[in-house]
Order: sequence, then structure tokens, then C-alpha cells
Amino acid sequence: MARMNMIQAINSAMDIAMERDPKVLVFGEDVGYFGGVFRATAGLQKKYGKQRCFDTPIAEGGIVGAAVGMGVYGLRPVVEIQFSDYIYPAFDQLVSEAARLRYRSAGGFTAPITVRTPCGGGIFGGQTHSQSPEAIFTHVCGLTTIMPSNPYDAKGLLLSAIEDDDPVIFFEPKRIYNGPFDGHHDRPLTPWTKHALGEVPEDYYTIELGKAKIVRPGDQVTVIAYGTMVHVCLAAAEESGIDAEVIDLRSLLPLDLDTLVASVKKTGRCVIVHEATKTCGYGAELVSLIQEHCFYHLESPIERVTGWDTPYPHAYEWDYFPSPYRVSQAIKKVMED
Amino acid sequence: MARMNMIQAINSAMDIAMERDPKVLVFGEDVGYFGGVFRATAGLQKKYGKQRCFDTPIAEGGIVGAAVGMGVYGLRPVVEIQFSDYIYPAFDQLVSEAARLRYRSAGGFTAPITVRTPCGGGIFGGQTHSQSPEAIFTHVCGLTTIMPSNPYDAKGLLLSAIEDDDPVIFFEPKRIYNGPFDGHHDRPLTPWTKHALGEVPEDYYTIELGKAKIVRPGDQVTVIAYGTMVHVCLAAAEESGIDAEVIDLRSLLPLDLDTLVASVKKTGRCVIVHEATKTCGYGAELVSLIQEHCFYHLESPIERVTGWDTPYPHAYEWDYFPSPYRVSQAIKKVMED
Amino acid sequence: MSRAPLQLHIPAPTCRPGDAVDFSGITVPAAGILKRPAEDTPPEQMRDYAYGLIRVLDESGHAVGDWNPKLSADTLRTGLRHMVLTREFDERMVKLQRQGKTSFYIKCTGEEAIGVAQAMALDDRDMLFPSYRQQGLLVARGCPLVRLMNQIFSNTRDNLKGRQLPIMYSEPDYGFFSISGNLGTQYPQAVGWAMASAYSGDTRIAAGWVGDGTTAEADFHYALTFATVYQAPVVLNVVNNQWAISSFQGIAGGERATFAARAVGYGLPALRVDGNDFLAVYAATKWAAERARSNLGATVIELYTYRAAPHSTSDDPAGYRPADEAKNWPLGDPVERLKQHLIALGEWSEERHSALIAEMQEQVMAQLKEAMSYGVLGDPAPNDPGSMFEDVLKEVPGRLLMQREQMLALRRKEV
Amino acid sequence: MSRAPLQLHIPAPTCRPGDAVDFSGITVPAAGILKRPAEDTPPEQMRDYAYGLIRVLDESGHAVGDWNPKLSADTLRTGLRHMVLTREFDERMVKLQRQGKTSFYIKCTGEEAIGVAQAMALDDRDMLFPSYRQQGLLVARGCPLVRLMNQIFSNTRDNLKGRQLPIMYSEPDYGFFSISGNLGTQYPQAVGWAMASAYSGDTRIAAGWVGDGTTAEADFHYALTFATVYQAPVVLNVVNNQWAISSFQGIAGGERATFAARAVGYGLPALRVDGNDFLAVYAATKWAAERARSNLGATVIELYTYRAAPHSTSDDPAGYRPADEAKNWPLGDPVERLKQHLIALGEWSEERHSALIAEMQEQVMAQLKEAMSYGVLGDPAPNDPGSMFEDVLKEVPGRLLMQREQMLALRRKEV
Ligand SMILES: Cc1ncc(C[n+]2csc(CCOP(=O)(O)OP(=O)(O)O)c2C)c(N)n1
Ligand SMILES: Cc1ncc(C[n+]2csc(CCOP(=O)(O)OP(=O)(O)O)c2C)c(N)n1
Ligand SMILES: [Mg+2]
Ligand SMILES: [Mg+2]
Repeated sequence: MARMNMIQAINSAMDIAMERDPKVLVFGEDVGYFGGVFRATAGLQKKYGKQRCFDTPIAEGGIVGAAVGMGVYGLRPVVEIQFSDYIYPAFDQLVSEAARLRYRSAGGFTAPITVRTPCGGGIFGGQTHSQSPEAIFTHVCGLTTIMPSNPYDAKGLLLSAIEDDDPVIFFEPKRIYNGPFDGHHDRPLTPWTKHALGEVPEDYYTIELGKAKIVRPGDQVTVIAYGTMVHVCLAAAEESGIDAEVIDLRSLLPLDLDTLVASVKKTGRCVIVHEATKTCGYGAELVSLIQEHCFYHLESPIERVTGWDTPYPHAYEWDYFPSPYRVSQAIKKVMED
Repeated sequence: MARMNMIQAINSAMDIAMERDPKVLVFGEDVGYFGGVFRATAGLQKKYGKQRCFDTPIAEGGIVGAAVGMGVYGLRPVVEIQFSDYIYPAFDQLVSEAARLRYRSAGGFTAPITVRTPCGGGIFGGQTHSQSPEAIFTHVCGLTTIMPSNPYDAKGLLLSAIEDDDPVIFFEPKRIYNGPFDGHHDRPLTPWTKHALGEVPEDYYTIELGKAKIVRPGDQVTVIAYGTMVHVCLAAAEESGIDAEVIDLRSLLPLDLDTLVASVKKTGRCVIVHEATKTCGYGAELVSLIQEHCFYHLESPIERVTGWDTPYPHAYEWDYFPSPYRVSQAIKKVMED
Repeated sequence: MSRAPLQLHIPAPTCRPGDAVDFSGITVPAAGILKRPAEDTPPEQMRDYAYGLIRVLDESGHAVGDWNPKLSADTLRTGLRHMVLTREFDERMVKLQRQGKTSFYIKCTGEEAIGVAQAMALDDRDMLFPSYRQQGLLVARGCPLVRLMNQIFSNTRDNLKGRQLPIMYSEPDYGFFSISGNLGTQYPQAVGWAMASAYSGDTRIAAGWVGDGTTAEADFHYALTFATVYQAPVVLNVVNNQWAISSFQGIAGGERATFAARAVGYGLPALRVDGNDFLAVYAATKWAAERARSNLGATVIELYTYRAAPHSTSDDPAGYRPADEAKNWPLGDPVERLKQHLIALGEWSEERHSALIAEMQEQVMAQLKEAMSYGVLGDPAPNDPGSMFEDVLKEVPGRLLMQREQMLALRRKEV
Repeated sequence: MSRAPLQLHIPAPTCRPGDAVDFSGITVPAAGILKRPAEDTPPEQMRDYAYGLIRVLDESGHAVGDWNPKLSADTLRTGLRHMVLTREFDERMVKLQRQGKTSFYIKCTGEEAIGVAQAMALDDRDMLFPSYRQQGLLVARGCPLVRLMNQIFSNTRDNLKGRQLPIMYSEPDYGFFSISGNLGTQYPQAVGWAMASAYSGDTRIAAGWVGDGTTAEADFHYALTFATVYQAPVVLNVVNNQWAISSFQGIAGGERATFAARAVGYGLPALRVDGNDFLAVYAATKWAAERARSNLGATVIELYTYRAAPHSTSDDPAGYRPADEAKNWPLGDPVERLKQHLIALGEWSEERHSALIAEMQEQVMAQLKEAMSYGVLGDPAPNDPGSMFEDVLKEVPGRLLMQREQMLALRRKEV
């Protein structure tokens, strides 16, 4: 076991994948010599040579287009989109091509690519370095969408993603690269080295895609979150004084619906939390499924706590970011109703 | 009053907008001399000259990017994306630029553009001429998203869209260009000329964006739909023998939540229908809002009837397209529960 | 200083329906005048090729000049055969579409030399990333027509399980990539495939095709950028058939530069070729393939031709161009020109040609008979609707298993 | 035939941290050798300009050759003043970022001639679509620094209501378009604006800027395509400062062609300019503006320069390039060169220059004092959170009114 922050865990996953399989290669803007603006690919070019880890032109669509072609050849490219706010130029290649290639060729061609991309706010990045665009990918059949909340999961999930034979969008909440940020921006951050989930095996392991994790068992209300919000929800659960069960989805699609349904059937109440804007966010799908499957168990309307339906405003970041207080209020609300 | 099909009504809207305001211009792939592959812009170049209605390079992102710049100058461009399946290359310019320009410039610059684009299946177009990607736009704050279901609404809504000072995505369900297709693909199509909503004033009129319409009043269950599915739902309502209230949203965002809530509070039951894939479709947002606002009035889980979570398969089109039978089964199901 | 007001320029073609055909803007250089540079010539010494036109067959049907690939008469006859087969196949399929046996078709009439000569010039193991108008590639690679017909009919033997629009073939065994409905997406994919081949120390190269209109898409730019940066072993073809549905090539930028010239800006070599000259197409493709295979990187080839057919069965060109444009196309017809060449060589005759046409028609009919025995669109109704849930992902996920159940149950009840 | 395996080429710069600086690949042509073509020269007669380098200031600080714009000493001093002000502003802002007064900053050190000379060469009413590294445009147009500082601090007077990342200015009154975080998006918008101006019979033109790295984006291609097709009155600038964060310009395709050369492929004229030569930048911009204003369409200008600063305050170039690259940049420093020129003209002196620097520093400090009186990031805490719901749409929709209520209520309770 080693102590790793999320960047180190992600780096370790790519390192091991490259070590084990010469078909794995890693590229993207600034990922080669420099090792990525967040340092996620540090050392990989030095270790595996510049053919296996390299810089690309600033052309997200070209990066994904080339990756699809490499996937068709039989390689397993792992590409980085520097910020998920900049993934839109690649949207067509992801949605029309990577996601549909297996289907339209009836399995004749496939695109086993992994797209890593930092997401989320809380770093004063303003509206173009803070977005959480997961819901536009979960609407697209053929894509798998993952968002880990800690180093241990990040490594195991990323290795599974790389080994997956279909395209995977791997969102990395950049606010928790260094530690489990719980939304209390005025308090010092606990680094991952001081957190149990910062204990990460140096060796190979995988975590199955599509399994949620109950990170705090509880009886009174189910709180569903992913990424940074998992830590916010844990704090909120404590602060609310209510015995909340907090579930970390880890994988948005495939979704571990069984775990959610079992929990809500037990608690009868549910709060869903994400940082992305509310309208048509991933939370909407969760609400829909839960009301469908747990209708007769629900004691109160499901609450969504999300980013507001505006871009992420630089100076008002902490009024935008769903705070533990806001989540705890929602927990109390569903209890009262 | 004239008899118009939906293409003619849309053409008439653009004609009038150009007539009234020299700042309105129309462009897109094949829209100039030829008048568009669906003929929506027929005659406009001839009438207004080639500076005001012209062909563009095949570059959806360039079309929207140029339109944004024109909007900044002070014009009101109306652009056509030939099929909404081909809107993805323009996604970045729509989401990162058009939708956010007013916000990021605090009102200093705006993008009053209208993007018309045919959507939906039922024409044996296969997976790249049948998509309904509305939900990836309704997730984006700053965009208005419209989908009419008949010629009368199409004209009035398009004129409002063109006059709107913010970007509008205007989806045109191509299956109902010629007549109100109700999903019975084995029966002859009634043309719009034989339908009340094919009676369209030749003059200027607008329909406010954000107002739904109850197209069939009823007491037992609320059926919410838009575009082609409105007609399918009407047929399904008849066939089910249940007194369903059918609501045509017309405008997805802004959403006329009041009308929906009032109806569901009355009926206590709800079915939501769209052609787009289910997961994270617009229906999910509707379910979420309705369960939030009508929780204590709901007698059974809200049902979603949608396209399956697969691409649109050419030969199995009628197994994919949500049929009146499928909708009527859902209506019965929410009654039974 | 008072200024004249600015004016917006909108390109327009020289003639429209009702006008006399006007190709006066096109100057056709004589065959044989361009030298053939060595395959390792630096791109900066080759810029002029982006503006010239490589032609081998002269007006009298003789092969002249440096670019003459000196093919055997047998090879030429094979090429002719593939071209005629492609044309007859197209003719028949359009008829069937008109009869309602399928929903859609796209012909490549007038452009047959491209698919056929390029397939013949490439190695069979090279990977092809085509657009929808290079059926000649499949014909020349020997893909049985019945496979294509099955796909066109979405019938029970359709290798794409009835999912794709007709002619959106995908033929892994013939090194033919799945055709995308989205224009241009295959271009950076071809470059990525070529990069993967180079990365793997393979010897196979890739080739991609787009139309003149499609050069405006982002993917064109991505492809050329990645190809030049990583010296990818790929041949990037632009089929300039003068039209993109109803838009003439000036709307894609063709008023101001050739499409081959785009390559110059990226430091890539470009060859501009008479696309209706089988020998020129063959020779240019060989040159580019040889260059790529020698680790010298990508070449852009502009194939200068004319879309004699409507855009697709959904299109009627009478709405936007004079009806007799195709007939007057200054570079003639590719089949006719290769035929004349073989005749000039004493290796062919009108009689043999008529016999060839008849033979190819028969071949089409024979394969058609087989294909129709597996059904046509909707007749019999396709019988495996559950298959629509396969191949979204490698394993059918739980969510789709449930949807399949639901769909099949509805079907049972509805019947 | 057995073949050598293919190999993937990955471009690499000549030197990395620890290596000696190596600019041996760069040949600097003498100043004054390029002729200045008439503004209406057809692009096809100008292709060589894409490979040359327009330079006016020679090694001894004299202005030489055809491109010398023959500016008055006053104008030159104005230019120098703007450049020095820009530089001092940058220096100060980085210090404030380091002190935590704001979250982010981007300098344009070494590139000051570009923004300043180009703004001076354009008309004040022309519309500018910049990237984030042309603050010199605003300085030269007389936008008060305090406005920029307010934005940088997201303070109570920030015209962007605290919404945008520092330096993402938007200044409609100065004809300066809202800077986008998304690279390149402003380029086709500039073309669209120019098309609108032409459509409207206006006389104003547009200008857009992207970096060398950004040329790989789709928007670059869209812009050049639309500009050539519609002959849009726009000046399209590529600031080739050799780096895109940590990637050298070879990763954007600069190993094989100049960025100016891209224009050639579209049939657009290109000028390649010494970006550190105030006079050359001014002259080239004037040429392109004159051309655009005369309805002759777009020009691409490659401004050849060096990013002497880190990419941003989030970057440390020590990780990817030798520390002393900037000092050794063969085209020198733009401020120093203009200063030397004025001295050579007898219109300037070291003393006056020192005084200018001091004066500009004072000006920065004075404006800073004012700006800080309106607050810095988070101090005082920004006081109108409800404003974040404005400007999503023209009218705040019901949905957002509710969210605003909710947010304000939470805030009241939380405090
Ligand atoms: C991204 C995208 N935009 C638009 C279309 C619609 N479309 C199909 S073919 C075509 C014209 C293409 O012209 P060109 O590239 O010249 O090829 P050609 O048909 O002449 O072979 C258009 C606009 C599409 N399929 N994909
Ligand atoms: C679409 C997009 N992709 C990536 C980024 C991240 N990014 C910001 S600046 C930059 C480098 C740009 O380099 P260049 O165009 O040369 O401009 P320079 O910084 O040198 O002025 C990158 C990759 C972005 N802002 N937008
Ligand atoms: Mg074409
Ligand atoms: Mg740069």
C-alpha cells in the first residue's frame, strides 16, 4: 500500500496499464514531456518513450477522432481532454462515432478508448474551468460514464475503463485531486495522505464499472451523489444530525440501480446531489428511476441539490457550489415533508 | 387564412421575418438557390437576393460561429442545420458561445440567433437522419428550445424565436412536415390541408415561447408530449378508451410548468412521451419536476414512453418509434397501478 | 476619409437550370505534361502540383508522359471490368429503390475510376476509410455484390442487422471501414489508424476519402493537422466532383483555390489528378502509397471529377444545375476513356465492351436474385427486432435487456 | 516485397530544460528585403509572403525597406508608451496575483508590439475579436486600466459582475469582444461579424487573434473557409509565440510549414511578420486592413514572436524549456527595439525611457489604488450574489427567479 492523492492514483493506473499492455498509449494536450497541466501523466513519456505518451495539437475533436482510428486498429488509447469544459469540440466524434461504431458496424469495428477529463468547480476557474457536463454523455447510448470520488476508486475504475472494450468517459473532479474537499472552503483541506481512501495498492487492481458504494450507511434518508459531492454529502449528513445513507455512484452509466432502490425502499426518502446545473442534469434521471421503482415507498418528494441553472460565476463560486449546508437543509426538508 | 403544411408555414415565418426586418438573414447548407433539402427556404433567395439567403460550406460549427458574430454585429441570423443528427459539430459554438455570451459579457454582447433543424424519425432515415437530441440542449442554460407539432404553431413560434433576443434551437419534427402522423404507419397520412391546424394566417402573428397547449382535455390521466408524439398520444388516448388530457409542450425551455402541474394535480396520473432515447432524455426532467410539485397528488408512478436506449435502427424503425399502442398501454398501466 | 460601403460576396456557379452549360472557367491541361517527382521529394518543392492536373490519357486515348503507370492490358481490363460492374450495380439499385425495395441509394456514376483505380493501386491489406461514394473500392477488392445488396435491403442476411441506412456498408474483411452518415468523421480516424500502424511497426497504410463539400468540416482540418504533425502513413483523398448536393464547389472555397492546395498550408505534398483518367488516378495513388509506406508521411490527392448522378435517390439535380452538365464535362467519362485507351492499344473492341456490359449486368442480376431471396426492405418484415439491442455495448446491459423484454412483449400483444 | 516497418514521428523541440538554448533552426532574414505588394495583389501572386518574414527595423535600429510605414516620431512614442504601459501593468498584476488579490493572470511579455501596433493600425471603430494575450489592444485604444483591474479583481465595479475569470475582458465601448475561455471560438465569429458588416454596407472591418497552438482547432478552419468563400473583410492574426502552454509550435504543425502558409491553401493572402518589430506589425496590419476595407477580403497575418512569460500564473515554464530561451530569442524584445529605433532617430534617449517607465509605473499604481478601493477578489466578499442569475437570458426566467430566492434564503440562514 502507498499513500496517493488522486493524481498519483490516476497516474499509477495509466502506468500499470502501459506496463501490462503495449497497446495502451496516452496522449493529449501537454500530456507528453510536461506530464499534463494537472501532472496526471508525469513521468510516463520518460518511462515509455515519446511514441507511447505524447503531446497533441490543440484539437479535441482531432484527439478523439485519431483515438477512434487507433481503437479500430486495435490499440487502447487513453486520451486527456485538459478540462471537460473543452470537450465540446470532440462531441461529434464521441457521440456520432465512438459511441455508435460498434452498433452501426454490428460489432465489426469498435472504439475501446478512454477519455479522461477533469471536471467540476471549486477552484476559482470561472465558467470555463468548472463545468460538469456528465449529463450530455449519459444521454448517449454506447458511452460509459464514470466519476470517482477518491484515489482508491480512481485507480481501480480507470484500469477497468482502459480495459473496457467500449468508449468510456472518465470524469475527474479536480477539486478533490489533493484531498476530500467537503465544501467547507474556509477550513483547511485534509490531504488524501491522511485519508483511508488515500491508501492505494501500488499494484494492479480493478473496480467493476457499474457498482455504487454505500459510503455511509443510514436509515432515515438516502443521499445519492458522485465525485466531489460525495464528500459534501458526508459532511452534510453529519451536520444534519439525521441518519442519512450516503451512496457514491462512482459509475453513472452503467448505473447500479439495485443499490439505490434497496436504499430508498429502506429509507423512504431521497436527496440527489450534483454540481452540474439542475435542469436535465443527471439527477433528473435518478429521480425518474427512483420514483418509478420506489413509488410506493417514498414518503416525500425527492429533492435535487445541484448547481444553479447558470454558468459558474468566478467571484460567487461559493454561492454556486452546493454547500454542505444546502445539502443538509435538503436532508431536513425531505424528513419534514 | 391559407392551407399550409409545416414546411410552408415555416417558410412563411421566415418570409415575413425577412420582409419586416432587414436584419434577418437566412443561411445554411443548400438553403440558398435550391431552397433547402426539405424546401423550407424555397423562394427566399429569389425574393430577397443572395446576400440575404445563401448556401454555406458544410461546416455546422462555422455556420453557428458566423451566426454568433453576425448576432454580435446586430443582425438576426436564422440558420438551418440540415439534420439535427449533424448539429454536434456546432455544439461548442452553441453551448460555449451562443448560450453564454450574454452572461459572460454581462449583457455587453448577445447572440440573437435562431437555429432551425429537422429532427426525429419515422422516415427510414437510419441512425443518422432520425435523432432527437433536444435533451442535450435543454441541459444548457442560456438556450431556448422549441419543438412545434403543427403548421400553425410552427409559424407563430418561429416568428417569436426569430424575434427573441437570445439563441433559440428550433426543432422541426420532419415526420410531420406533411401531415399529423399519429404512428399508424400502415395507414394513409392525412395531409395538413385536411387538418384544422393546417389553417395558417398568411400574415404576421406570434405565439409566446413557453406556453404549453392542452390539445385534448381529460380527467383521468395527463399525457405530456411534444412534436410528432403529440399526434401519437392523441391517437393513443382515443384508443385507450381512457379520458386522457394530452398536453403539447411546444416549448421545452422555457417550460410551462404551471399547466403541467395543474393537470397532474387534477388527474393524479401522468405519462410522458418522447421519441428521444430514454436515459437522461427530456422526460427525466419532466418526471422530476412533476414528482416534486405533485407528489401528494400522484396515484401511480409516472411512466415514460420513449425511444429505446439504442440508435435508431433502419429496418426496425417501427419497433423503435413509440407507437400509439405502446403509449396506450402506458396510459392503461398508470391507471391500473 | 469616406469609403465605399463593403459588400458581401456570395459565390454562384456559371450556370443554373435553363442556362447553357458553361465550363469555360475550367482549363484542361494537356495529358503528360507534368513530371513525376521522386516519392521522397520534399513537399516544399512540390507546391505546384496542387495547382496542376496530372493526366495520362490524352484526347486520342493514348497514355502519355511521366505518370503513365504502364499497366498490363490485363490489369487495365480488370479495372474496366470493375468500373462497368460498379456502374451496372448502381443502375440496378436505383431501379430497385424506385420500386420501393429499399429506402435509399447513392450512385457514383462518373466517378468509378476513383474507387476502382485506387483500390487497385493500394495493397489489399491497407485500410480504407471511405465516404459513401466509393463503392468501387469494394467492387475492386472483390467484395461480393450480394453482401452489399443484403445491406441495401436490410434483409435477413444483412451483415449490419438491418440497422444502417442503405449503402452505409461496413466490411472489415475487405479492409473497408464502416461508413458514417456524418460527413468527414472518418478522415481523422484514418489518420489515427495510420498512426497506430506506424506506432505498431506495421507496414500497412490507411486511406481516407471526403468530398469537396466535406473539406469545410472540422474533421478535414484535424486530419491534415495530425497527419502532418505525426507524419502519418495515410493517403487523404478529396473527391472534387464539383457538387455537394445542390452547392457548387465554390461554396466550399473552390472559387479561390484548388482543394489540393489545402495540403500546401500544412506542409503536406498534394497531387491534383484528373479523376476520370483511370491511369492518372492509379499512378497518383501509387505514388502517395509508396511515399506513405516509406515513412515519408501523408499525401493529399484531389480527384477532379464530376458527379454525373443525382446526389442520392432523394435528390433531383434539375432543381439546381443544367440537365446536360454531365454530358459536357470536359474530362469526359472514366469508363469511356479507359475503354478507348484499351481500343487504342488494340486490346479491346466495341464488341467486347458490349459483351462485358452484358456480362456485368448478368452478374448483377444473378447476385440480385440471391439477395432478394433473403428479402428486401420490409418484405418479409425483418424478423429479429430484439437484435436492435445488441452491439450498443459489447455485452447487452441490464437496462437494455429490460427494454428488449418490454419491446418484445408489446410486439406479442400488438400482433 | 519486404518492407521496413513504419515508425511514428513525434515532434520535439531542439532544447529542453538543462540543454543549451538552440535557435539554430531559425533563420532571420534581413530587414527591408521584402517588397510591399499593392493591396489588391491577387493571392496567387503572393504565396511567397507566407514563407518570408516582413521586417522593417534592422539590427542597428533603423527602419528600412518598402514596408516602412514612415510613422511620425510622435506616433512612435505613443506606441512605445502603450507598450511600456502594457508591460508594467502585466508586471504589477502578476505581483497582485501572487499576493492572493486575484486568482489568475496572463502576461503578454515580449508580445506587446502586437496588440499595440495592431490597434494603432486599425480604425478605432473596427471590431476586435482577441484571444487572452492582446491586452495591448485595450491599452492602445485607451481603455482605462482601472476597468481591467476591476475585472481582474472581480470587485464591485467589475463590468462583468464578478462572473469571469480574470483577464477575460469584454469591452463593447472599445470594440473589444468578450474573451472566451474556449480557444479559437472568436475566429469564425470575427468572420461572421465582418460578413455582417459587408452585408450591411458598413465600412468597419473585423480582426481576430489566435495563438499558434489554437490553429489546430476547428474554428480556425471554419474561419478561413468562410472568410475565403464570402470574401469577408477581416484580418485574421495568428500569434506564433512558439509555445502553447508546454507544447512547442511543432506540435501544432510548425515543423513542416509556417502558420501563414495555412492561408495559401484557402486562396487567401498571407503576411508573415516579425512580431517583435513594431513597424513591421503596424505596416502589415495596415496593408491587410486596407485590403479588407477595399472589399478585397481577408488576410492572414502570422506574427512571429516569442512568449517570454509563463503561459499564465498557473504555469512554470522551467518544466519544459530552458530558462534563458526568451533572452536568446533571435528577434529580440519589441520594447527594446522600438526604443532603439527612436534613439537612432534622435527622438528618444535612455533617460526619457527611464522616465517613461517610471511614469507608466505610477500610472499603473494610481489606477491600482482606485481599483483596490473597489475591492479585490473576496475582499470585501462580493456583495450581489443574486446578480449571478441575471443575463443568462435577457429576462430572468421564472425558474431562475425561484433559484435566486432559494439561494438568497439559504444565505440568510447560513450567516
Ligand atoms: C455533418 C454532416 N452535415 C451535413 C450532412 C448532409 N449531407 C450529406 S451529403 C452532403 C453533401 C456532401 O458533399 P461532398 O462532400 O462534396 O460529397 P459528394 O456527395 O459530392 O460525394 C451533405 C451536406 C451530413 N451527412 N453530415
Ligand atoms: C478548446 C480549448 N482547449 C484547451 C484549452 C486549454 N488551453 C488554454 S491556453 C492553451 C494554449 C494555447 O496556446 P496558443 O494558441 O499558442 O496561445 P498562447 O497561449 O501561446 O498565446 C490551452 C491548451 C482551452 N482554453 N480551450
Ligand atoms: Mg462533392
Ligand atoms: Mg502560442
